[in-house]
Amino acid sequence: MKLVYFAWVRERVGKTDEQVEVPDGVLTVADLVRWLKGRGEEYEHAFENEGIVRAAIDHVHAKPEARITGAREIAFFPPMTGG
Amino acid sequence: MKLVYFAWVRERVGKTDEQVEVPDGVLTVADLVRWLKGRGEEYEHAFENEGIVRAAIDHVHAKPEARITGAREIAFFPPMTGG
Amino acid sequence: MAFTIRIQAEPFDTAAETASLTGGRADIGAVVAFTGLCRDEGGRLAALELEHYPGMAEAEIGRIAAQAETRWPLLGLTIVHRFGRILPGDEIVLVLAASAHRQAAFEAAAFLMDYLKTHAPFWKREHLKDGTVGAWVEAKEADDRATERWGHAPA
Amino acid sequence: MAFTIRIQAEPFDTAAETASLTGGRADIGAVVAFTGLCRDEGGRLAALELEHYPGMAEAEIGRIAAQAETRWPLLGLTIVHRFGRILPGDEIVLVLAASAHRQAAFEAAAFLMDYLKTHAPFWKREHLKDGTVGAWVEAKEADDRATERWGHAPA
Repeated sequence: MKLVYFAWVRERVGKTDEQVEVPDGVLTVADLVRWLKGRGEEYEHAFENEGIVRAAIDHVHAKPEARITGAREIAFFPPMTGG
Repeated sequence: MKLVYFAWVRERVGKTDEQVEVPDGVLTVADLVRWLKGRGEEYEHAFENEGIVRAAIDHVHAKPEARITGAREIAFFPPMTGG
Repeated sequence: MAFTIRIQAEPFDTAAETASLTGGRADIGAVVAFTGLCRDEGGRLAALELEHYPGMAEAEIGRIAAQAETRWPLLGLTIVHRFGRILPGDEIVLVLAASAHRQAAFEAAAFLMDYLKTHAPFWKREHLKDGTVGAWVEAKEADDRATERWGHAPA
Repeated sequence: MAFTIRIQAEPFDTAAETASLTGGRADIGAVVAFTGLCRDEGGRLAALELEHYPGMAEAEIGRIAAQAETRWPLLGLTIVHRFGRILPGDEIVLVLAASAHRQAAFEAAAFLMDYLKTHAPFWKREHLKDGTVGAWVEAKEADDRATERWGHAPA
Protein backbone atom coordinates (compact mmCIF):
# COMPACT_ATOMS: atom_id res chain seq x y z
CA MET A 1 0.00 0.00 0.00
CA LYS A 2 1.29 3.42 -0.96
CA LEU A 3 1.14 6.28 1.52
CA VAL A 4 1.43 9.90 0.33
CA TYR A 5 1.83 13.05 2.41
CA PHE A 6 1.20 16.71 1.67
CA ALA A 7 2.03 20.17 3.05
CA TRP A 8 3.14 20.19 6.70
CA VAL A 9 2.24 16.53 7.17
CA ARG A 10 4.79 15.79 4.42
CA GLU A 11 7.35 18.05 6.06
CA ARG A 12 6.93 16.42 9.48
CA VAL A 13 7.02 12.85 8.15
CA GLY A 14 10.04 13.88 6.06
CA LYS A 15 9.01 12.19 2.83
CA THR A 16 6.50 12.65 0.03
CA ASP A 17 5.48 8.99 -0.15
CA GLU A 18 6.37 5.47 0.89
CA GLN A 19 5.34 1.88 0.31
CA VAL A 20 4.18 0.04 3.46
CA GLU A 21 3.00 -3.43 4.38
CA VAL A 22 0.44 -2.97 7.12
CA PRO A 23 0.00 -5.78 9.64
CA ASP A 24 -3.26 -7.70 9.97
CA GLY A 25 -5.62 -5.92 12.30
CA VAL A 26 -4.94 -2.48 10.79
CA LEU A 27 -8.37 -2.15 9.21
CA THR A 28 -9.31 1.53 9.26
CA VAL A 29 -7.72 4.92 8.65
CA ALA A 30 -7.61 5.43 12.44
CA ASP A 31 -5.85 2.04 12.87
CA LEU A 32 -3.32 3.06 10.22
CA VAL A 33 -2.60 6.38 11.97
CA ARG A 34 -2.11 4.57 15.29
CA TRP A 35 0.24 2.06 13.64
CA LEU A 36 2.22 4.86 11.90
CA LYS A 37 2.62 6.75 15.19
CA GLY A 38 4.37 3.69 16.57
CA ARG A 39 6.98 3.85 13.81
CA GLY A 40 8.89 6.92 14.96
CA GLU A 41 8.97 10.45 16.26
CA GLU A 42 8.37 12.00 12.85
CA TYR A 43 5.01 10.22 12.58
CA GLU A 44 4.26 11.00 16.23
CA HIS A 45 4.81 14.67 15.37
CA ALA A 46 2.83 14.63 12.12
CA PHE A 47 -0.19 13.02 13.75
CA GLU A 48 0.12 14.60 17.20
CA ASN A 49 -3.34 16.08 16.81
CA GLU A 50 -5.28 13.34 15.05
CA GLY A 51 -8.38 15.52 14.72
CA ILE A 52 -6.52 17.88 12.38
CA VAL A 53 -4.93 15.59 9.79
CA ARG A 54 -7.26 14.55 6.95
CA ALA A 55 -7.10 11.37 4.90
CA ALA A 56 -8.07 10.23 1.43
CA ILE A 57 -8.35 6.67 0.15
CA ASP A 58 -7.64 6.32 -3.57
CA HIS A 59 -8.31 10.04 -4.16
CA VAL A 60 -11.55 10.20 -2.14
CA HIS A 61 -11.85 11.96 1.23
CA ALA A 62 -12.12 9.37 4.01
CA LYS A 63 -13.14 9.51 7.68
CA PRO A 64 -11.05 7.87 10.45
CA GLU A 65 -13.48 4.93 10.59
CA ALA A 66 -13.21 4.21 6.84
CA ARG A 67 -11.90 0.71 5.94
CA ILE A 68 -8.56 0.66 4.14
CA THR A 69 -8.75 -2.93 2.90
CA GLY A 70 -7.87 -3.11 -0.79
CA ALA A 71 -6.75 0.53 -0.98
CA ARG A 72 -3.90 1.29 -3.39
CA GLU A 73 -3.03 4.78 -2.14
CA ILE A 74 -3.78 6.50 1.14
CA ALA A 75 -3.02 10.20 1.57
CA PHE A 76 -2.61 12.30 4.70
CA PHE A 77 -2.74 16.10 4.65
CA PRO A 78 -3.77 19.21 6.60
CA PRO A 79 -7.16 20.90 6.10
CA MET A 80 -7.26 22.26 2.58
CA THR A 81 -6.59 25.92 1.78
CA GLY A 82 -7.03 26.15 -1.99
CA GLY A 83 -9.49 28.26 -3.94
CA MET B 1 -42.58 71.27 -16.96
CA LYS B 2 -41.29 68.62 -19.34
CA LEU B 3 -42.97 65.23 -19.50
CA VAL B 4 -41.13 62.24 -21.02
CA TYR B 5 -42.51 58.82 -21.85
CA PHE B 6 -40.83 55.45 -22.41
CA ALA B 7 -41.59 52.02 -23.89
CA TRP B 8 -45.30 51.21 -24.21
CA VAL B 9 -46.31 54.32 -22.27
CA ARG B 10 -44.54 56.33 -24.98
CA GLU B 11 -46.27 54.30 -27.71
CA ARG B 12 -49.73 54.78 -26.17
CA VAL B 13 -49.28 58.51 -25.54
CA GLY B 14 -47.90 58.80 -29.08
CA LYS B 15 -44.94 61.07 -28.27
CA THR B 16 -41.57 60.86 -26.59
CA ASP B 17 -41.93 64.11 -24.65
CA GLU B 18 -43.92 67.31 -24.32
CA GLN B 19 -43.90 70.60 -22.46
CA VAL B 20 -46.95 71.19 -20.26
CA GLU B 21 -48.29 73.92 -18.01
CA VAL B 22 -50.07 72.16 -15.19
CA PRO B 23 -52.96 74.02 -13.52
CA ASP B 24 -52.85 75.01 -9.86
CA GLY B 25 -54.03 72.18 -7.67
CA VAL B 26 -52.02 69.53 -9.55
CA LEU B 27 -49.58 68.91 -6.71
CA THR B 28 -48.56 65.24 -6.85
CA VAL B 29 -47.66 62.58 -9.41
CA ALA B 30 -51.13 61.09 -8.90
CA ASP B 31 -52.74 64.50 -9.53
CA LEU B 32 -50.68 64.85 -12.71
CA VAL B 33 -51.78 61.42 -13.97
CA ARG B 34 -55.43 62.30 -13.27
CA TRP B 35 -55.04 65.58 -15.13
CA LEU B 36 -53.31 63.89 -18.09
CA LYS B 37 -56.10 61.30 -18.35
CA GLY B 38 -58.54 64.14 -18.90
CA ARG B 39 -56.55 65.33 -21.92
CA GLY B 40 -57.49 62.56 -24.33
CA GLU B 41 -57.94 58.89 -25.14
CA GLU B 42 -54.24 58.27 -25.67
CA TYR B 43 -53.51 59.28 -22.05
CA GLU B 44 -56.56 57.38 -20.84
CA HIS B 45 -55.10 54.30 -22.54
CA ALA B 46 -51.51 54.81 -21.30
CA PHE B 47 -52.63 55.21 -17.70
CA GLU B 48 -55.60 52.84 -17.76
CA ASN B 49 -54.03 50.82 -14.97
CA GLU B 50 -52.47 53.47 -12.74
CA GLY B 51 -50.87 50.85 -10.50
CA ILE B 52 -48.64 49.70 -13.37
CA VAL B 53 -47.12 52.92 -14.75
CA ARG B 54 -44.07 54.18 -12.82
CA ALA B 55 -42.89 57.76 -12.51
CA ALA B 56 -39.62 59.58 -11.94
CA ILE B 57 -39.14 63.21 -10.94
CA ASP B 58 -35.89 64.73 -12.22
CA HIS B 59 -34.33 61.26 -12.75
CA VAL B 60 -35.37 59.85 -9.35
CA HIS B 61 -38.07 57.19 -8.90
CA ALA B 62 -41.18 58.77 -7.39
CA LYS B 63 -44.34 57.40 -5.75
CA PRO B 64 -47.85 58.62 -6.72
CA GLU B 65 -48.00 60.79 -3.60
CA ALA B 66 -44.68 62.55 -4.39
CA ARG B 67 -44.95 66.36 -4.81
CA ILE B 68 -44.15 67.65 -8.31
CA THR B 69 -43.71 71.31 -7.36
CA GLY B 70 -40.51 72.70 -8.86
CA ALA B 71 -39.83 69.60 -10.98
CA ARG B 72 -38.14 70.18 -14.34
CA GLU B 73 -38.79 66.74 -15.88
CA ILE B 74 -41.28 64.08 -15.00
CA ALA B 75 -41.07 60.67 -16.66
CA PHE B 76 -43.66 57.92 -17.02
CA PHE B 77 -42.73 54.36 -17.96
CA PRO B 78 -43.63 50.67 -17.46
CA PRO B 79 -41.88 48.50 -14.84
CA MET B 80 -38.24 48.18 -15.79
CA THR B 81 -36.87 45.13 -17.61
CA GLY B 82 -33.16 45.85 -17.99
CA GLY B 83 -30.24 43.87 -16.64
CA MET C 1 -12.72 53.13 -4.79
CA ALA C 2 -12.46 52.42 -8.52
CA PHE C 3 -16.02 53.01 -9.65
CA THR C 4 -16.99 52.88 -13.34
CA ILE C 5 -20.50 53.21 -14.77
CA ARG C 6 -21.16 53.31 -18.49
CA ILE C 7 -24.30 53.19 -20.61
CA GLN C 8 -23.44 52.47 -24.22
CA ALA C 9 -24.69 50.98 -27.48
CA GLU C 10 -21.33 49.34 -28.26
CA PRO C 11 -20.25 45.89 -27.04
CA PHE C 12 -17.97 45.86 -24.02
CA ASP C 13 -14.68 44.05 -23.41
CA THR C 14 -14.89 42.20 -20.12
CA ALA C 15 -11.17 41.39 -20.09
CA ALA C 16 -10.21 45.04 -20.54
CA GLU C 17 -12.71 46.16 -17.89
CA THR C 18 -11.36 43.56 -15.46
CA ALA C 19 -7.75 44.54 -16.18
CA SER C 20 -8.51 48.20 -15.54
CA LEU C 21 -10.14 47.25 -12.22
CA THR C 22 -7.40 44.93 -10.94
CA GLY C 23 -4.25 46.04 -12.83
CA GLY C 24 -1.30 47.01 -10.66
CA ARG C 25 -3.06 46.13 -7.42
CA ALA C 26 -2.36 43.36 -4.92
CA ASP C 27 -5.12 43.98 -2.36
CA ILE C 28 -7.94 42.39 -4.37
CA GLY C 29 -8.53 38.72 -3.56
CA ALA C 30 -11.82 38.15 -5.37
CA VAL C 31 -13.50 39.43 -8.51
CA VAL C 32 -17.01 38.40 -9.46
CA ALA C 33 -18.01 39.21 -13.04
CA PHE C 34 -21.63 38.87 -14.02
CA THR C 35 -22.45 38.94 -17.73
CA GLY C 36 -26.04 39.04 -18.95
CA LEU C 37 -26.55 37.76 -22.49
CA CYS C 38 -29.36 37.92 -25.03
CA ARG C 39 -31.04 34.51 -25.40
CA ASP C 40 -32.80 33.51 -28.60
CA GLU C 41 -35.71 31.99 -26.60
CA GLY C 42 -35.58 28.68 -28.37
CA GLY C 43 -34.91 30.22 -31.77
CA ARG C 44 -37.95 32.51 -31.65
CA LEU C 45 -35.99 35.74 -31.17
CA ALA C 46 -34.15 37.72 -33.87
CA ALA C 47 -33.01 40.51 -31.52
CA LEU C 48 -33.76 42.42 -28.36
CA GLU C 49 -34.31 46.16 -28.54
CA LEU C 50 -33.29 47.96 -25.36
CA GLU C 51 -34.78 51.38 -24.76
CA HIS C 52 -33.39 53.47 -21.90
CA TYR C 53 -33.87 56.80 -20.18
CA PRO C 54 -30.62 58.74 -20.79
CA GLY C 55 -29.53 60.68 -17.76
CA MET C 56 -31.67 58.77 -15.32
CA ALA C 57 -30.02 55.45 -16.26
CA GLU C 58 -26.58 56.74 -15.21
CA ALA C 59 -28.00 58.47 -12.11
CA GLU C 60 -29.99 55.48 -10.91
CA ILE C 61 -27.16 53.00 -11.48
CA GLY C 62 -24.91 55.41 -9.59
CA ARG C 63 -27.31 55.36 -6.64
CA ILE C 64 -27.46 51.55 -6.71
CA ALA C 65 -23.64 51.33 -6.86
CA ALA C 66 -23.29 53.80 -3.97
CA GLN C 67 -25.65 51.64 -1.93
CA ALA C 68 -23.54 48.54 -2.67
CA GLU C 69 -20.44 50.42 -1.59
CA THR C 70 -21.94 51.19 1.82
CA ARG C 71 -23.03 47.57 2.31
CA TRP C 72 -19.88 45.67 1.33
CA PRO C 73 -16.14 46.40 1.63
CA LEU C 74 -15.60 46.73 -2.11
CA LEU C 75 -12.27 47.57 -3.72
CA GLY C 76 -13.68 48.21 -7.18
CA LEU C 77 -16.95 48.22 -9.08
CA THR C 78 -17.71 48.38 -12.79
CA ILE C 79 -21.16 48.44 -14.36
CA VAL C 80 -21.69 48.58 -18.12
CA HIS C 81 -25.21 48.42 -19.56
CA ARG C 82 -25.89 48.41 -23.29
CA PHE C 83 -28.89 49.82 -25.12
CA GLY C 84 -30.15 49.55 -28.69
CA ARG C 85 -30.44 46.42 -30.81
CA ILE C 86 -28.78 43.35 -29.33
CA LEU C 87 -28.51 40.00 -31.09
CA PRO C 88 -28.90 36.55 -29.50
CA GLY C 89 -25.63 35.47 -27.92
CA ASP C 90 -24.48 39.07 -27.47
CA GLU C 91 -23.81 40.69 -24.13
CA ILE C 92 -26.28 43.12 -22.53
CA VAL C 93 -24.85 43.94 -19.11
CA LEU C 94 -21.63 43.56 -17.16
CA VAL C 95 -21.19 43.87 -13.40
CA LEU C 96 -17.71 43.51 -11.90
CA ALA C 97 -17.32 43.55 -8.12
CA ALA C 98 -13.88 43.33 -6.50
CA SER C 99 -13.12 42.78 -2.83
CA ALA C 100 -10.47 41.26 -0.57
CA HIS C 101 -12.69 38.21 0.00
CA ARG C 102 -15.20 36.30 -2.07
CA GLN C 103 -18.38 36.73 -0.06
CA ALA C 104 -18.52 40.52 -0.45
CA ALA C 105 -17.82 40.25 -4.18
CA PHE C 106 -20.51 37.60 -4.73
CA GLU C 107 -23.14 39.38 -2.67
CA ALA C 108 -22.47 42.83 -4.15
CA ALA C 109 -22.68 41.49 -7.72
CA ALA C 110 -25.96 39.67 -7.00
CA PHE C 111 -27.38 42.77 -5.25
CA LEU C 112 -26.39 45.00 -8.18
CA MET C 113 -28.01 42.68 -10.70
CA ASP C 114 -31.26 42.44 -8.71
CA TYR C 115 -31.45 46.24 -8.51
CA LEU C 116 -30.44 46.78 -12.14
CA LYS C 117 -33.30 44.47 -13.20
CA THR C 118 -35.92 46.24 -11.11
CA HIS C 119 -34.70 49.86 -10.79
CA ALA C 120 -32.51 50.84 -13.75
CA PRO C 121 -34.65 52.54 -16.43
CA PHE C 122 -34.26 50.09 -19.32
CA TRP C 123 -37.02 48.33 -21.24
CA LYS C 124 -36.64 45.31 -23.51
CA ARG C 125 -38.72 44.61 -26.58
CA GLU C 126 -38.54 41.44 -28.61
CA HIS C 127 -38.00 41.38 -32.35
CA LEU C 128 -39.04 38.01 -33.70
CA LYS C 129 -37.47 35.82 -36.37
CA ASP C 130 -40.68 36.02 -38.44
CA GLY C 131 -40.00 39.76 -38.92
CA THR C 132 -42.65 41.04 -36.54
CA VAL C 133 -42.00 43.27 -33.56
CA GLY C 134 -42.98 41.29 -30.51
CA ALA C 135 -44.18 42.48 -27.15
CA TRP C 136 -42.35 44.56 -24.56
CA VAL C 137 -40.86 42.11 -22.10
CA GLU C 138 -42.95 42.01 -18.94
CA ALA C 139 -41.34 42.61 -15.58
CA LYS C 140 -41.06 39.44 -13.52
CA GLU C 141 -42.42 39.16 -10.01
CA ALA C 142 -39.44 36.90 -9.27
CA ASP C 143 -37.15 39.88 -9.89
CA ASP C 144 -39.11 42.01 -7.40
CA ARG C 145 -38.91 39.21 -4.84
CA ALA C 146 -35.17 38.81 -5.47
CA THR C 147 -34.73 42.53 -4.86
CA GLU C 148 -36.81 42.50 -1.68
CA ARG C 149 -34.41 40.05 -0.03
CA TRP C 150 -31.88 42.88 0.31
CA GLY C 151 -34.24 44.86 2.53
CA HIS C 152 -34.56 48.61 2.28
CA ALA C 153 -34.30 49.93 -1.29
CA PRO C 154 -31.79 52.62 -2.26
CA ALA C 155 -33.36 56.06 -2.17
CA MET D 1 -23.16 20.21 -20.71
CA ALA D 2 -19.86 21.96 -21.48
CA PHE D 3 -17.76 20.95 -18.50
CA THR D 4 -14.07 21.87 -18.26
CA ILE D 5 -11.75 21.18 -15.33
CA ARG D 6 -8.06 21.98 -15.45
CA ILE D 7 -5.27 21.99 -12.87
CA GLN D 8 -2.26 23.86 -14.19
CA ALA D 9 0.82 25.89 -13.24
CA GLU D 10 0.30 28.37 -16.09
CA PRO D 11 -1.86 31.48 -15.90
CA PHE D 12 -5.29 31.19 -17.46
CA ASP D 13 -7.12 33.42 -19.93
CA THR D 14 -10.57 34.21 -18.58
CA ALA D 15 -11.74 35.78 -21.85
CA ALA D 16 -10.76 32.67 -23.85
CA GLU D 17 -12.36 30.35 -21.29
CA THR D 18 -15.57 32.41 -21.37
CA ALA D 19 -15.61 32.47 -25.19
CA SER D 20 -15.22 28.69 -25.35
CA LEU D 21 -18.12 28.33 -22.90
CA THR D 22 -20.55 30.72 -24.60
CA GLY D 23 -19.35 30.88 -28.22
CA GLY D 24 -21.93 29.98 -30.86
CA ARG D 25 -24.72 29.55 -28.32
CA ALA D 26 -27.86 31.59 -27.75
CA ASP D 27 -29.41 29.72 -24.82
CA ILE D 28 -27.14 31.17 -22.11
CA GLY D 29 -28.56 34.24 -20.39
CA ALA D 30 -26.14 34.56 -17.48
CA VAL D 31 -22.46 33.87 -16.88
CA VAL D 32 -20.89 34.33 -13.46
CA ALA D 33 -17.09 34.36 -13.44
CA PHE D 34 -15.30 34.15 -10.11
CA THR D 35 -11.59 34.92 -10.10
CA GLY D 36 -9.48 34.37 -6.99
CA LEU D 37 -6.30 36.44 -6.85
CA CYS D 38 -3.14 36.37 -4.74
CA ARG D 39 -3.11 39.29 -2.27
CA ASP D 40 0.16 40.71 -0.94
CA GLU D 41 -1.29 40.94 2.60
CA GLY D 42 -0.40 44.57 3.06
CA GLY D 43 2.97 44.21 1.34
CA ARG D 44 4.14 41.34 3.58
CA LEU D 45 3.89 38.65 0.92
CA ALA D 46 6.39 37.94 -1.89
CA ALA D 47 4.49 34.95 -3.28
CA LEU D 48 2.13 32.12 -2.49
CA GLU D 49 3.24 28.54 -3.06
CA LEU D 50 0.38 26.22 -3.89
CA GLU D 51 0.94 22.51 -3.34
CA HIS D 52 -1.65 20.09 -4.66
CA TYR D 53 -2.43 16.39 -4.83
CA PRO D 54 -2.25 15.44 -8.52
CA GLY D 55 -4.96 13.02 -9.51
CA MET D 56 -7.12 13.68 -6.48
CA ALA D 57 -7.39 17.40 -7.28
CA GLU D 58 -8.98 16.66 -10.66
CA ALA D 59 -11.16 13.88 -9.23
CA GLU D 60 -12.42 15.92 -6.27
CA ILE D 61 -13.17 19.00 -8.35
CA GLY D 62 -15.00 16.72 -10.79
CA ARG D 63 -17.17 15.42 -7.93
CA ILE D 64 -17.90 18.98 -6.74
CA ALA D 65 -18.78 20.06 -10.29
CA ALA D 66 -21.06 17.03 -10.76
CA GLN D 67 -22.83 17.97 -7.52
CA ALA D 68 -23.35 21.54 -8.80
CA GLU D 69 -24.76 20.15 -12.02
CA THR D 70 -27.42 18.15 -10.15
CA ARG D 71 -28.41 21.18 -8.05
CA TRP D 72 -28.71 23.92 -10.68
CA PRO D 73 -29.80 23.96 -14.35
CA LEU D 74 -26.35 24.82 -15.67
CA LEU D 75 -25.51 25.20 -19.36
CA GLY D 76 -21.75 25.26 -18.86
CA LEU D 77 -19.12 25.06 -16.17
CA THR D 78 -15.39 25.77 -16.23
CA ILE D 79 -13.00 25.41 -13.30
CA VAL D 80 -9.29 26.18 -13.57
CA HIS D 81 -7.07 25.96 -10.48
CA ARG D 82 -3.39 26.85 -10.56
CA PHE D 83 -0.57 25.36 -8.50
CA GLY D 84 3.06 26.33 -7.93
CA ARG D 85 4.44 29.78 -7.20
CA ILE D 86 1.95 32.62 -7.61
CA LEU D 87 2.80 36.32 -7.29
CA PRO D 88 0.65 38.99 -5.65
CA GLY D 89 -1.92 40.29 -8.12
CA ASP D 90 -1.86 37.06 -10.12
CA GLU D 91 -4.82 34.75 -10.55
CA ILE D 92 -5.17 31.51 -8.59
CA VAL D 93 -8.57 30.11 -9.49
CA LEU D 94 -11.32 30.64 -12.04
CA VAL D 95 -14.90 29.40 -11.82
CA LEU D 96 -17.30 30.07 -14.70
CA ALA D 97 -20.94 29.08 -14.34
CA ALA D 98 -23.40 29.59 -17.20
CA SER D 99 -27.16 29.25 -17.06
CA ALA D 100 -30.32 30.61 -18.68
CA HIS D 101 -30.95 32.83 -15.64
CA ARG D 102 -28.78 34.65 -13.15
CA GLN D 103 -29.75 32.98 -9.88
CA ALA D 104 -28.50 29.52 -10.88
CA ALA D 105 -25.23 30.96 -12.19
CA PHE D 106 -24.61 33.01 -9.02
CA GLU D 107 -25.47 30.19 -6.65
CA ALA D 108 -23.50 27.52 -8.51
CA ALA D 109 -20.38 29.71 -8.64
CA ALA D 110 -20.60 30.50 -4.90
CA PHE D 111 -21.19 26.82 -4.10
CA LEU D 112 -18.22 25.74 -6.22
CA MET D 113 -15.91 28.25 -4.53
CA ASP D 114 -17.01 27.21 -1.03
CA TYR D 115 -16.32 23.57 -1.87
CA LEU D 116 -13.04 24.27 -3.67
CA LYS D 117 -11.82 26.10 -0.55
CA THR D 118 -12.71 23.28 1.82
CA HIS D 119 -12.54 20.08 -0.26
CA ALA D 120 -10.11 20.46 -3.16
CA PRO D 121 -6.64 19.15 -2.16
CA PHE D 122 -4.58 22.35 -2.40
CA TRP D 123 -2.43 23.89 0.32
CA LYS D 124 -1.06 27.43 0.36
CA ARG D 125 2.23 28.47 1.91
CA GLU D 126 3.39 32.06 2.24
CA HIS D 127 6.77 33.26 1.00
CA LEU D 128 7.56 36.56 2.66
CA LYS D 129 9.20 39.69 1.29
CA ASP D 130 12.02 39.35 3.84
CA GLY D 131 13.11 36.15 2.05
CA THR D 132 11.82 33.71 4.66
CA VAL D 133 9.35 30.94 4.01
CA GLY D 134 6.32 31.72 6.09
CA ALA D 135 3.70 29.42 7.51
CA TRP D 136 1.26 27.17 5.74
CA VAL D 137 -1.97 29.11 5.50
CA GLU D 138 -4.43 27.86 8.10
CA ALA D 139 -7.88 26.72 7.07
CA LYS D 140 -10.59 29.17 8.08
CA GLU D 141 -13.61 28.16 10.11
CA ALA D 142 -15.55 30.73 8.09
CA ASP D 143 -14.92 28.60 4.97
CA ASP D 144 -16.30 25.52 6.70
CA ARG D 145 -19.37 27.45 7.78
CA ALA D 146 -19.82 28.83 4.26
CA THR D 147 -19.70 25.27 2.93
CA GLU D 148 -22.17 23.96 5.52
CA ARG D 149 -24.90 26.31 4.29
CA TRP D 150 -25.26 24.15 1.16
CA GLY D 151 -26.31 21.14 3.26
CA HIS D 152 -25.11 17.64 2.48
CA ALA D 153 -21.54 17.49 1.18
CA PRO D 154 -20.71 15.78 -2.11
CA ALA D 155 -19.63 12.19 -1.59
